[in-house]
Amino acid sequence: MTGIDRDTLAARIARDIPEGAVVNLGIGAPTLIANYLPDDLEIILHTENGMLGMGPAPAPGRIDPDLINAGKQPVTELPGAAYFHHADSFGMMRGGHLDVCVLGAFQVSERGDLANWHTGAPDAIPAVGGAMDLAIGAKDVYVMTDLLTRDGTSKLVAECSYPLTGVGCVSRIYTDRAVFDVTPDGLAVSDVFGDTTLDELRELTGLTLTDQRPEAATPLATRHFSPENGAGRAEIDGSRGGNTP
Amino acid sequence: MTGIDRDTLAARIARDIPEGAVVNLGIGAPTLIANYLPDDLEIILHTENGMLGMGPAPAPGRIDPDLINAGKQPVTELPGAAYFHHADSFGMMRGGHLDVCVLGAFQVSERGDLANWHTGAPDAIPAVGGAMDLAIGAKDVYVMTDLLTRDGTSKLVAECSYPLTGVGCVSRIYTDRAVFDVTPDGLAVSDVFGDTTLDELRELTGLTLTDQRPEAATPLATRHFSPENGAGRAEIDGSRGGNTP
Amino acid sequence: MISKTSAGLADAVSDIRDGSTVMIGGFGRAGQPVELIDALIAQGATDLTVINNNAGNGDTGIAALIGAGRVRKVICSFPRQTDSYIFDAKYRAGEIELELVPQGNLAERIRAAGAGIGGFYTPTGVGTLVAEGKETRTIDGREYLLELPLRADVALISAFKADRWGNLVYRKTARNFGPLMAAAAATTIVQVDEVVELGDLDPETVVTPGIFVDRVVPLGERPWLAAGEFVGAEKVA
Amino acid sequence: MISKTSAGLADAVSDIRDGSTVMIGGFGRAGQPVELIDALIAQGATDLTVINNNAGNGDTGIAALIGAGRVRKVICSFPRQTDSYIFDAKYRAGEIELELVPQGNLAERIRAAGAGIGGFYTPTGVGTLVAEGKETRTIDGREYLLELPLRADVALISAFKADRWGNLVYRKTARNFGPLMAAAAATTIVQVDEVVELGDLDPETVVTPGIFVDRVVPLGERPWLAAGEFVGAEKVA
Repeated sequence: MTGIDRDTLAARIARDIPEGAVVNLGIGAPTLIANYLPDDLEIILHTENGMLGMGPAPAPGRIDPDLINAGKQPVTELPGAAYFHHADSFGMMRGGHLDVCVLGAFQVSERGDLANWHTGAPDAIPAVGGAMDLAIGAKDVYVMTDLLTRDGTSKLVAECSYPLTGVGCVSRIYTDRAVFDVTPDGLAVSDVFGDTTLDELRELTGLTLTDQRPEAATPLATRHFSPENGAGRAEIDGSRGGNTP
Repeated sequence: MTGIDRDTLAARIARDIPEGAVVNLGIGAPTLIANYLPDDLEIILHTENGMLGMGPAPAPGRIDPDLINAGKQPVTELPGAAYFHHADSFGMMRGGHLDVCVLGAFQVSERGDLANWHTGAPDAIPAVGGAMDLAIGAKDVYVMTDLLTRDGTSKLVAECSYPLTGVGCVSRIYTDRAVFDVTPDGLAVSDVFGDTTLDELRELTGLTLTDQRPEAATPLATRHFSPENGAGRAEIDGSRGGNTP
Repeated sequence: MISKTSAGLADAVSDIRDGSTVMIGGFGRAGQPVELIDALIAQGATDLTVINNNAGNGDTGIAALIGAGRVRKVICSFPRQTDSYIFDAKYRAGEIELELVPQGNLAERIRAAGAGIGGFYTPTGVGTLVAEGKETRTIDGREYLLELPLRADVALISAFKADRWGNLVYRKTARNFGPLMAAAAATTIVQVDEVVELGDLDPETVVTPGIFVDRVVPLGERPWLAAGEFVGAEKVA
Repeated sequence: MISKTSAGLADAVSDIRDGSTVMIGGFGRAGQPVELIDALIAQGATDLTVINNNAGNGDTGIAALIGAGRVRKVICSFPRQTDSYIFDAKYRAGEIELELVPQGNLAERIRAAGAGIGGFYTPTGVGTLVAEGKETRTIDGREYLLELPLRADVALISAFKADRWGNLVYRKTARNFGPLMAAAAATTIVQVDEVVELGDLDPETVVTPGIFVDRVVPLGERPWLAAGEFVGAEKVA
């Protein structure tokens, strides 16, 4: 086995999201993560079209046309939900109040630049939506993607060749082959899936990768958001401030 | 009789406010105007600490500490009222959505500069509050004041000597002796009270004053806000846009 | 007595002029004032600039307005959707202009217009194609773009209930751009399910105060509601 | 389970440090979180910068904090009131610093901090003393000042009701700066009359979503209310 499938990856990401986190799951594959958030933990989903406390898809016949997510699919509201207008919703993101945002990607550079809105193809109709706001819109911006494109080239690159969505905004990349943290020294592998090896990842990406797997010498970077503490006990010096980890 | 008293002046200003207007009455003398707004007309009062649809002072024993005006006096709420936070409230003003704001003044220049927050005395503790926002915060900014200070000098001046609250922001000045419109050519008298004469006003103020009284050759400037039309029939080209008349 | 209730849809949009900039509320179909747009199509104004998050869905509402050839330019964040084929065709034929604005900057630019802000520095879009030609500035160690207000001659929006002063409440995620656009247009026209008695809206829960609203058109309850309560529908409208 | 309810006032303010910038909600006495301020006085943090619309009333709340010598600097719009004698004396004695900001700019600067805006152009204050040293810019024919965000380490605010996720509703004009400050501080601490069950606050009417709130302290119903309804009081608190 060379890696894991998309649902397994979604479950892996879900496992890393602590109770109390406020999370925006981007359109596409990241929405799968919602299916794997544990029922016994309270994790609050944000949708940028104006809601916190978003619940799952409604039952048939219970679709409310006034209640949709950013992908324009019908959703539901959970107890504790709140509605707000678009300026407030994007202020929440831009102001660094979301804990985690998970996005898809065309390319991610080793400095954390993200390209996920435009292939630059001359006949494409450009459409950015909330992608650029999301890219800077959380304390941690995670990417969920296959490591390779369909034609076998790496989506992790030294420099993005596609138009950027955001500069230096990604903190972690979850792929079907491994998990990468963006560090000041480039990408660090913190987990590998299946029989993937570090050398193989280096060959596929052409990048210098450091080894930060728990079994390796360097420990996993400590999380700055601790589920035990709960949001109610956040430390004063900035756990809710700023966009950069 | 050389002029009118403060209550008569308040009643005179009230008469000029059409039904449907949204009005902010500044702290001090302008609050008297509320007593003279006709009961059979709906005029909506704004208080910058977060309310539209403000009603009169409460009955004794019915003072709600959570319900005050900008002068921190207890008020009431009328049917049709709405509450909002300070950024929304001042956005309303700065965005030019209020129809009329009436303010007190230390000095008004013939170009409509207003000084009403600070005498510039070296021992004074400066306190501006919402004065500068109010000064630019309505389509029409009216001043209500005595023409002369206690020591007999004119509050209408060629240039304000006190620190400014706003530049060129006043559109009309109601005094105990006369009503003045601010025009590109300086101040124009549109009404005089008691036995006041134009020559007397010219002497008291030392300003060139034009005569725009209805009985004079030039007619009263037409109102741009017509009660018959009602706000619901406002013309599209800008009756709610911009701060300048 | 103040009454902002219009005689009807046609009356409410009767004075919209050729060449106007028209903000249209809604995110996709949620909150899109389709009946007001239909009235605008019937009214005939053309050469319009439309500001909305999208560029129309299917062949109704904004898509129909574009399809009727009334729209010179669209300012939006996300024109390309699975059902935006009317816009797509016009765009590829070079028959419509597009100004693309990231969604948060779009919302904030509209908010700035309503709130009297002359311009603002946003981190969104820095280092990307949308920054081209825009002033950048480093403040407190972070880089920002200068963005300017987006105003309109007219806003067409959809809300849930109004009173005769024009106070509005919305329903769920249909709120989206409505409160922002109401404040940013010279004339704001709102379609609602119902105009309730003055005093029936709780002043604590009014989302758009009537100061931002010029005309209200009640259209009656939508089929998936009964006495204001959701009773279910088969699909997203 | 998320629960932002604190063990009590003392616990809620226990980690506020010397030298912190503290936003304090309220306009005059309405919405001023007097009990949280009393707890802060008891806790002892000093050398504080306080951001509020005023500089204290009488000898309670912010006035008591200033009187206790804990405040190095006040950022406000209107320090001088009939009952601001504690601030007045400190100021005249040169024992406290004052940064005066027009009220609307104060609100907008706090809003900018919460909303991730790096700076904004405001027409308020142009050509006046408060423009001194500030960049001016003409945009679309009108002159503006550049104003920068106001952030804080801690916000102390007062609301009416909360749930355990920290969603808040306010009462009447006591709302004032609360929703803005909640978003602009690294840690937001709120006193409320009551913490209700999750789901008891209508999602349409939540004013401050819980994302902006860290700790909530329920204090019980105030004397002029009964079961949430106003029953009357003798004076403004």
